Amino acid sequence: MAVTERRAGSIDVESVRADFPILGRTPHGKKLVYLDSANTSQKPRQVIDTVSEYYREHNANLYRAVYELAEEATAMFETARLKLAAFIGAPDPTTVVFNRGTTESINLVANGWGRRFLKEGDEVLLTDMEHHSNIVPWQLVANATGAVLRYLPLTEEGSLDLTNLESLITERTKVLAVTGQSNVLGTLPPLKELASAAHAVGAVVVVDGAQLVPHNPVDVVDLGIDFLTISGHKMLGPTASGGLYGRRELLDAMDPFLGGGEMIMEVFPDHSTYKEPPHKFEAGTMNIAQEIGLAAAIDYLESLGMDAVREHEKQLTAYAIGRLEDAGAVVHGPKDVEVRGGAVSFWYRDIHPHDLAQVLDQEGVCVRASHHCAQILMRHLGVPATTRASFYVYNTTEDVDALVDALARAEAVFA
Amino acid sequence: MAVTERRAGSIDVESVRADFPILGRTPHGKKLVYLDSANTSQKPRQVIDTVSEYYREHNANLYRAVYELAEEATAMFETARLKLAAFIGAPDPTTVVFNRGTTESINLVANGWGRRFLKEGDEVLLTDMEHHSNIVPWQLVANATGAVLRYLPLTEEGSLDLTNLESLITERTKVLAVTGQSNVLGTLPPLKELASAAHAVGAVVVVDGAQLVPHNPVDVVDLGIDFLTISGHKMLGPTASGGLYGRRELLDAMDPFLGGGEMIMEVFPDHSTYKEPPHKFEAGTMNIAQEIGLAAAIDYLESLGMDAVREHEKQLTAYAIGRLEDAGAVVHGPKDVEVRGGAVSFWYRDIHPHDLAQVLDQEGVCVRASHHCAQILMRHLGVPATTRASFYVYNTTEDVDALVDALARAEAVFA
Amino acid sequence: MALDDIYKETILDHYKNPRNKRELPGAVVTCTKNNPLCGDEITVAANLEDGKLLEVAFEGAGCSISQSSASMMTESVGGKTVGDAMSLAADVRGMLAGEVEPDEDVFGDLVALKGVVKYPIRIKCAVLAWDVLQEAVSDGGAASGGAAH
Amino acid sequence: MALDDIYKETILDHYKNPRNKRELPGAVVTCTKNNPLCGDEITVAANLEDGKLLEVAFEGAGCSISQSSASMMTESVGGKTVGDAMSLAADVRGMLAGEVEPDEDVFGDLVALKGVVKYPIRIKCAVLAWDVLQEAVSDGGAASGGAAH
Ligand SMILES: Cc1ncc(COP(=O)(O)O)c(C=O)c1O
Ligand SMILES: Cc1ncc(COP(=O)(O)O)c(C=O)c1O
Repeated sequence: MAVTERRAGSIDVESVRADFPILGRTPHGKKLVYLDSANTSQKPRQVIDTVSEYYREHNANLYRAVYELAEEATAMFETARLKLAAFIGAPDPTTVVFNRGTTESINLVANGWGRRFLKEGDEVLLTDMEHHSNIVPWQLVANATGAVLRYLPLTEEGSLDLTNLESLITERTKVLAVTGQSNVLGTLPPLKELASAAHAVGAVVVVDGAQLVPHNPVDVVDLGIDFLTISGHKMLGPTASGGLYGRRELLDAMDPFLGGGEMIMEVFPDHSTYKEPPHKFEAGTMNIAQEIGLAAAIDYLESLGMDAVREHEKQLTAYAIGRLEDAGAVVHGPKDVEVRGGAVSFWYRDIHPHDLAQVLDQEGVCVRASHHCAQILMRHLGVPATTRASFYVYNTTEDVDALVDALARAEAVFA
Repeated sequence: MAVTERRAGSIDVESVRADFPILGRTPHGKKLVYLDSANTSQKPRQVIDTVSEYYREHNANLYRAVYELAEEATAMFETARLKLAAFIGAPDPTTVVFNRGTTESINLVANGWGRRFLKEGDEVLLTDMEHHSNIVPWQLVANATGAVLRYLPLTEEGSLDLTNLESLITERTKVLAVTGQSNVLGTLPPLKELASAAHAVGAVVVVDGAQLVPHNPVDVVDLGIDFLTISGHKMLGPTASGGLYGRRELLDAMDPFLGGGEMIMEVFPDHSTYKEPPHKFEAGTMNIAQEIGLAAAIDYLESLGMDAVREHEKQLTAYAIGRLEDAGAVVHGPKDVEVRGGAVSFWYRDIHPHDLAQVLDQEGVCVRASHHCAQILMRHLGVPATTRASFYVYNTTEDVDALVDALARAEAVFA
Repeated sequence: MALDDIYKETILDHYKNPRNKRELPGAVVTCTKNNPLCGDEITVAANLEDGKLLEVAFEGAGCSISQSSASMMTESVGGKTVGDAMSLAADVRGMLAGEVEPDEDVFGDLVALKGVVKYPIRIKCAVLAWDVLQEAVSDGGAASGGAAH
Repeated sequence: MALDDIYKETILDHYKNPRNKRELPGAVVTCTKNNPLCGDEITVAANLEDGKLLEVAFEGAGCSISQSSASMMTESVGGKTVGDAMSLAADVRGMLAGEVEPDEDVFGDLVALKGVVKYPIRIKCAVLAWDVLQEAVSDGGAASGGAAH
């Protein structure tokens, strides 16, 4: 492809790529074509170096220690909270709880809010395209409380089917938990519309932001949602970074989840009193270096601009869908890049996704062949698994070309 | 002090110190004297570089991806599990669950085992010197199940008072949860004796290993305990690293805790089936880089030898207790270094610990002045807080001397 | 690691032209298992006489490794006693774990699966057919489902 | 940051020689609060007449910052109307948050607390006495306990 086309969106991809040391790897002697960012993103040196520097210069445990290192570590950690809050449009930083990511966050809400407020017969409304991390915690809490899970169906194309929304969102609905962007289909559900429908019946709206937050400008106030989960490792941050946004009234009202040091005010033999949010939900020694690394990732994304990130991915996704379909692949999910993000699942000439991915690996092309932790969706699609290519700031149309070339190689092997 | 005295135990402390970049810091223009390792340890370059290298060369999500990076990351993560298992004497690596550390681990046991097996009137036996992380999760589960918490008392000196053990460990006792080493007093409870007393009544033995594992050779089989928690950040590893050892039969029998991706076999709309341990307890994207960093920390500790680590701290602790008492400080906890580790809490001439720590900070001496997440113990000691110096592999008798010199300065300010 | 470590001609041949892939109506033993993590599914059906596996057939869907392994299996255990078939199953597992060096005379085409040892996550695909066979003969065919672990 | 940023002579003087540190039997308002995270505890007692704080005394234990702040507080609010005392309390909080530049004439000794702003975790110590005073006068002394947040 021509160089001009590589500079999709307004991101200078070549200079971005220079920031990612791993892109210098040459698996099987080939240039690394990393198309698995929906799984986990790569990290720029700015993030890697921030983590190292934290350990080399500032490492100490947080809060109540009165020496300089501890004050520095605390200030860096709390600055990370301010950054993450600003990044998702949360005006009050005390509404951002740090933890390992989306899975831990949904478990926190399901336990802290769900076990406290759900009762027998209450309904939790999910969708047929949720990730297991937005299903299993609700199953566990439903089991404990007698609440019932229901699922919003999908259209043929892989969007939410809202035609019968009124019959599914009812007075019994206490929680609507929905993905902000499908990790399989790329689908971007209409969150504002869903949130107002849910609020109309008094339900709480939990958005799985694992894929939404890394790839789109997000404003929790504008979206009008109650909870949003954030996986730092999918947005250039370290593994084990991330958090949960929750409206302050809800964080105040719900129970703590993990108990332990630093989340308490006073401990007596038979009971304890807790700190205010966010500390109420941050027990024990936290993922200090990781959240500080996440702050560097946020700086990086903001220096690119989230609008530009989204635009870049839109262009790549459109290009990829076009080339894949030309090559004879069946692309799942909506085709219009205005209503979808850059996770592109496809089925190629009846070659099993595992075989396909294995051949692609030999060409240096990393894609994921899997049920993508979405078995309910796989049953809807009628496939055991899909092959998924997913994009981020460091990907180029050349990467898409490499993918399509590798598909031809796979066909040669399996035809 | 003479150089020969600095080489306490058989550790070559000068060469160890050269591995810790942070020791080059000079807070307030003074040499850094870091005496807060019971809070969190510093990290050697071997650990810092392993984490960076992981991100620079191998970063990918685990398990089912079929490309080379993912295979490397998976192999490194599972090798870390083998190392941690071997480090604590666990013959079967599937008995080691990875997570953020002791707080998460105790919550896992209290919820996964406790909510499943505790019933109204059952007793959970703790001790008066537990860290809040080994109290609050039990309070939450007691609240949910109707179980009752009881506490083993302490002797005047700060050891466990076992004289009435029979009246406290009874048929009603279902869990004994005890620290392996007190983070305030240094006390090393007689774990083998306690475990066999608890097993005699059929109770499960949970050991809070936050302080035990970093500072002592540990063998879970020899100790005869059922669960052991590990905080990686206290043993030279990254923040957010660590795990839980559990006997396999117990891990099999208990419920999962966090639900989500990667811990399931099959997900249906209303229920799921789970993987076998340890994966049953590892939901969502894990702390990959952190556990790989912890493996490097274990390599480092093993290259020193845990016997040598313990010996080094014994010598430093004995030296510190002697010098502190000579300086007029009242040292809490046992004085005999055979039955205590290197966390030395003291009270100095009625100067409030916060004031003391603040003055010490000006001298570059980092100690912790706090209730150390042990308010029940503070009430037993009759103090609002203590000042604590704690040691690790990089500390020297010179560090102790610097502490004692700084105390004199504090006296000058507050006398 | 070259691609033909894993996709040897023999494997592709069995995948594209599976042997004994058919229904076996009225079979004495039959068992189905799936690997939900991969989406592979295999049914094995066989007739038994005097402790010998007479006809062995399979049906299923999945990746080339799982399906070719099933095809090779039906060829290699047909005519064997149950005991011999189980001991071959153990050896195949051993080979896939990198612990058994396959004897070409005994293994025949199955040697082609040896390359899978280098691809840890594909080993379960290769083993599935053997799991199904084992369960089919061990419970006399009573079981007909269940997820492989 | 030098040590005398925080441990100014004035502070050490109030700590070592606390003013108005005594019981006030029969006081009109009295309130006790502790900061469980620090172990600081302060009781404030006062007599009120015509909306004015007549006598203001304290008791308690804790670090030099919490105790000297209490001592200085008793001196500075004694004789003031409740309204004026509360507005001084707000200014002290503002100074400790780094938002209010203290007017030396109004603040007097209290200016010495300004250095605490650089030590975030000590700010709560400095504020405790003012929290207690505020609660004491706001509920007319009915409250006599509770942990400060
Ligand atoms: C004895 C003890 N238990 C539990 C903890 C909590 O460990 P973590 O903060 O690593 O979860 C600590 C450390 O603060 C400790 O010293
Ligand atoms: C939509 C979605 N939800 C949840 C998750 C789980 O996130 P994490 O693994 O960061 O907990 C993922 C990522 O795998 C995802 O894509």
